[in-house]
Amino acid sequence: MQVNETFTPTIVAFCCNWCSYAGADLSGTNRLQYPANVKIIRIPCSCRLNPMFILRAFQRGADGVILCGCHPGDCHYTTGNYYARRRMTLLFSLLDFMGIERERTRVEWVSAAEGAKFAATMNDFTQTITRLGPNRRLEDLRCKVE
Amino acid sequence: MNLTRDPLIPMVAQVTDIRADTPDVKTFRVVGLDGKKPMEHIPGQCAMLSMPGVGEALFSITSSPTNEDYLEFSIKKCGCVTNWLHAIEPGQQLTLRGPYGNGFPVDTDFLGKDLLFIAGGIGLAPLRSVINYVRHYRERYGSVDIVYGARSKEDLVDYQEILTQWCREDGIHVHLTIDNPQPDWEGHVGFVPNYVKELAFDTGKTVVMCGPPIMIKFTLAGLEELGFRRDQVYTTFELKMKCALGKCGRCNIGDKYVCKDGPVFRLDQMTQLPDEY
Amino acid sequence: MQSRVIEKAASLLESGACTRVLGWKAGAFFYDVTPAVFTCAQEVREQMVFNPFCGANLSKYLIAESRKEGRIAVFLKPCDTFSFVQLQKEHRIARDKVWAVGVQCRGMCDIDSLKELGLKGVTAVEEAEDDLRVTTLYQEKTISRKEALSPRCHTCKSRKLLDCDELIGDQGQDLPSSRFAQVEALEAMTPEERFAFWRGELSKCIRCNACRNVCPACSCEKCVFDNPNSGVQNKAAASSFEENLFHIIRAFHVAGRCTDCGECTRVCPQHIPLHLLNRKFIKDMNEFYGPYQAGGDFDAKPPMLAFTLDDPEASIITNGRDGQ
Amino acid sequence: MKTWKLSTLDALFAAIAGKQTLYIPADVAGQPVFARWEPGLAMTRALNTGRSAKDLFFPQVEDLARFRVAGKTVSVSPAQALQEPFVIFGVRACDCRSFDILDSVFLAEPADTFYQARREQATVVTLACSQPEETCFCTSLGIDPQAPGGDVSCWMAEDTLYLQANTEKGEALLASLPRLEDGEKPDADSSVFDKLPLKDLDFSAFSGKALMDWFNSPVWERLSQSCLGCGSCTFVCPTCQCYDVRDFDTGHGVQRYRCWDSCMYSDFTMMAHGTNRPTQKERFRQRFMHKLVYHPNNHGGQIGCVGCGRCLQKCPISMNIVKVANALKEGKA
Repeated sequence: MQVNETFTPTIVAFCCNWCSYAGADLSGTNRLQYPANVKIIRIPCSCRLNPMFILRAFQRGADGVILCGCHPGDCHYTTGNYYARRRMTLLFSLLDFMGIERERTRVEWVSAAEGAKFAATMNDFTQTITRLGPNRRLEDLRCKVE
Repeated sequence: MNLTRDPLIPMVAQVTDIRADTPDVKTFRVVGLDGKKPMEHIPGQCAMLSMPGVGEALFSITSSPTNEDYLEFSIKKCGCVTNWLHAIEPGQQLTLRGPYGNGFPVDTDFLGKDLLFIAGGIGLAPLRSVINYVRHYRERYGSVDIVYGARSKEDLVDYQEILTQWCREDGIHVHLTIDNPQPDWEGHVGFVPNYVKELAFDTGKTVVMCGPPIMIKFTLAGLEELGFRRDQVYTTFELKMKCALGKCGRCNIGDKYVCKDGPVFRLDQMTQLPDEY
Repeated sequence: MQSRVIEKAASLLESGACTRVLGWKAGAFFYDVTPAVFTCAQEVREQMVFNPFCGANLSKYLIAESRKEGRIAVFLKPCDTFSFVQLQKEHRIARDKVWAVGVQCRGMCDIDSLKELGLKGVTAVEEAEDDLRVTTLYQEKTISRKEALSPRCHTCKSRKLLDCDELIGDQGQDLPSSRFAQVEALEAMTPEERFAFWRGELSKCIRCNACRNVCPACSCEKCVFDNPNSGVQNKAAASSFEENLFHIIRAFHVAGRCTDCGECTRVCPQHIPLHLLNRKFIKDMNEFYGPYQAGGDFDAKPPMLAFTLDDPEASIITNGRDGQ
Repeated sequence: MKTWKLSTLDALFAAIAGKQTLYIPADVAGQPVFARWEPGLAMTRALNTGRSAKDLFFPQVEDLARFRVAGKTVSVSPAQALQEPFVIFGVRACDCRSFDILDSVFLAEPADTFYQARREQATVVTLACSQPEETCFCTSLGIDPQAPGGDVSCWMAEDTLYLQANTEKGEALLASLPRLEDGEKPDADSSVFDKLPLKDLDFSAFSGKALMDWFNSPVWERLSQSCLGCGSCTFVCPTCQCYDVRDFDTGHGVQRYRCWDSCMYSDFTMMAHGTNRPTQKERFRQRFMHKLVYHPNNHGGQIGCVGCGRCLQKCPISMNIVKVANALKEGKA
């Protein structure tokens, strides 16, 4: 596997409005460090995440995509994250089946109180993606800046 | 080897003025980047306007070729590109290519004829080019009648120009109508096809018609009732186009391409073509 | 079988039990049969066929046909009946407007299988018990029916005829099937090999949309890929990404609803094994959430419309690799 | 006429590819397709490619221009037309005829410069057929599969490849190749072509009758009823030339490209107010009317079909131009 010292990955984090988005805020107010190249997109619930969003993120230059939602049982809308869990499990399995690195996608449950977990998750995910190198298998060459 | 610019590649042009004609029609004044009129055209011809990333669409050139300074396009807000156009401000650049199509036979068949223009709603846009051309070369043509209808007084495109110029000229008879009565409207109320029948025009006139397909169908029936022949009636069509060069293959009515063989057709040509428009 | 199907069709029309019959119409060759609606018995007797090449799944036509006046009779093979049930579960077919005649099946043949055998210029095929007598421009040859089967029929999951109003042949039963073998073989590869495999296959795609349009599960009135406002409307496979996107989303949108009828692969003009994507979803759902057969019955809840509190997390995905 | 040993066909390809890009029909991922020749790539055993040879002149996707939009300003940079010469080997007579049909559309004023550049850069080497498929009916469109045309015609017989230059471009290609020997090809056996089941199709009727009679034929309803509305027939067809022009926002500019489009698609003629071909019947009719009536009307009677048989092989529901033409002539489906 190619290890590139100068490679800074672009990470897209889809965060549920009711938990991990607030968790990201909390990690900020607590001055916890997480990489600046994590781009957070707020969604109303983890089950709002259309699989197309994930693929589009890769197309537009993401090297890793992570979904953060409420812990099972804690969904603001009662059951949204249970559906999201099934969908993402299947989607990620298919991506893996098509040879797209399994580690490039991740689901993590982060509550509004878990600022530290949010920062740690992002640090860890960024490290993983840095190790993996740039996204080549789901890129769109047209979107590369020449 | 041929290295000329492909006809699909547009030039950049600039919108210098935007006039709100009706609640959903604006007229855009377009010049080239050099500030001059970007192309010469025949009344009835069209051009492709586009905003990269939004889309490209075909519009009638509304201004008369006798206008030497700019092109004008009267555009109704109804789809992707037109929504974008209605949101822009003067100074905006866009792309332009053309002119396309055959145009009206203003320098051949129309010469010396009494002309009857019939328009509905935004259908006035392509006719305005002809009307102003005819007004400019007034001596070349006979009498001019204009029947123009819209849903309401506010929907009459170019209402000011009609009132202040067209209505005041000798030999031009303007007949306006709106669909429903309105407190500040003293003119005729009713649909265009019926109004045309009421006016009982002399059957020697050459008819130039544009409007929604349903208006064209009923007006044509009315004209035939009055004794007009189909070969006296000209109209202009518009269908979905991508190339405007007769190659992308979608704007055909039977074996005729609207972009290349049209958009102006004499209605007797249409009797041998399918009703797919 | 053919004579029984034709007689049934003709008698349904003659008795007035149905106003139309959905079946197959003969073409220039034995194998080029077209799905067609017949309205009179004479037409049925003259033009209708039912032969081993009538592979097309007719269920999807019922969405439109069952909305019309009068009742339509339809001939369904076992795997077609799964789609028939699934579409009813999705409230896409008006059941009372349909008279379903189940036709038992021994597996359907495919002209491409004949070509695989090296038979060129096939002009006629004659069915004789378990053999096919094939006449080509160059030779005459007898092959076994099994050799001519469509690849999907080699791994048939079930010969059960579901929800039919009457049967031609027996009811049939589920079969032991090795249909996941190919998926497992791919899972056993390295990610690099899998990527190379799919890139090779999907790069052949010409975005003709045949896989989508034939799919009984793809029954949206307007597909997301046809929506100019979706941002993904792409008529051509403009980049490798677009190819991947289309096929991932196509398979994902039918996950839990795909009955594994295999039409997508049958119709692909580029011979891309598209069913493997759908089948991977089926296999995963079976493993993660318990066995489920789309269209297998009217009661079971589709896995993508359900959940349990202790569903596995995405970390369950191993695809053949031992505990990552 | 020149000859080359078939056992060393690879060396012929290498000699051509040494000077310019060479495309041959080869199996790629199990599908016969015109592929760029590289050492080791062998010709397919299939009679014809799944996708037609039009790909090389009118590719499925092609960039037209790039735009930059900044504030209220727009700038355009047109894409470059192809400037490298190339050779396409192994084109069958049907596909070779399809170039004439495409020419009549793309080279008509104003010419499509992207297409024109490719046509000018290409040397077409055709290959005569000896073993047709049952779906072949080029002979009923006046094409001789054993005299395929192009810049160079080739025949394979026994262990020898015979080459005959037909144009200056063809002469130049042959002159650039080493070790070509002189020879005369033996007379080919054409008896198999007489056995073709579709050889007697007659397309002459379509130019003899008024357009509206065909258009209003009662058969369209029935023929189109099982059409899935996919684009297989149009995309594998060597003469289908409809295209769409679309913009793709790359995030750092806008790429305008053209791609194949299909008249079978519901959005082909969709405008803001709706479409003038609302059901599959109208779209289906448009495709076949175009091939059989509109195109011949506009291009001196030239039928828009070359009898390659691809739509017969690829249509998911086996509806094709042969069935349509027969049904139209009989007046019943």
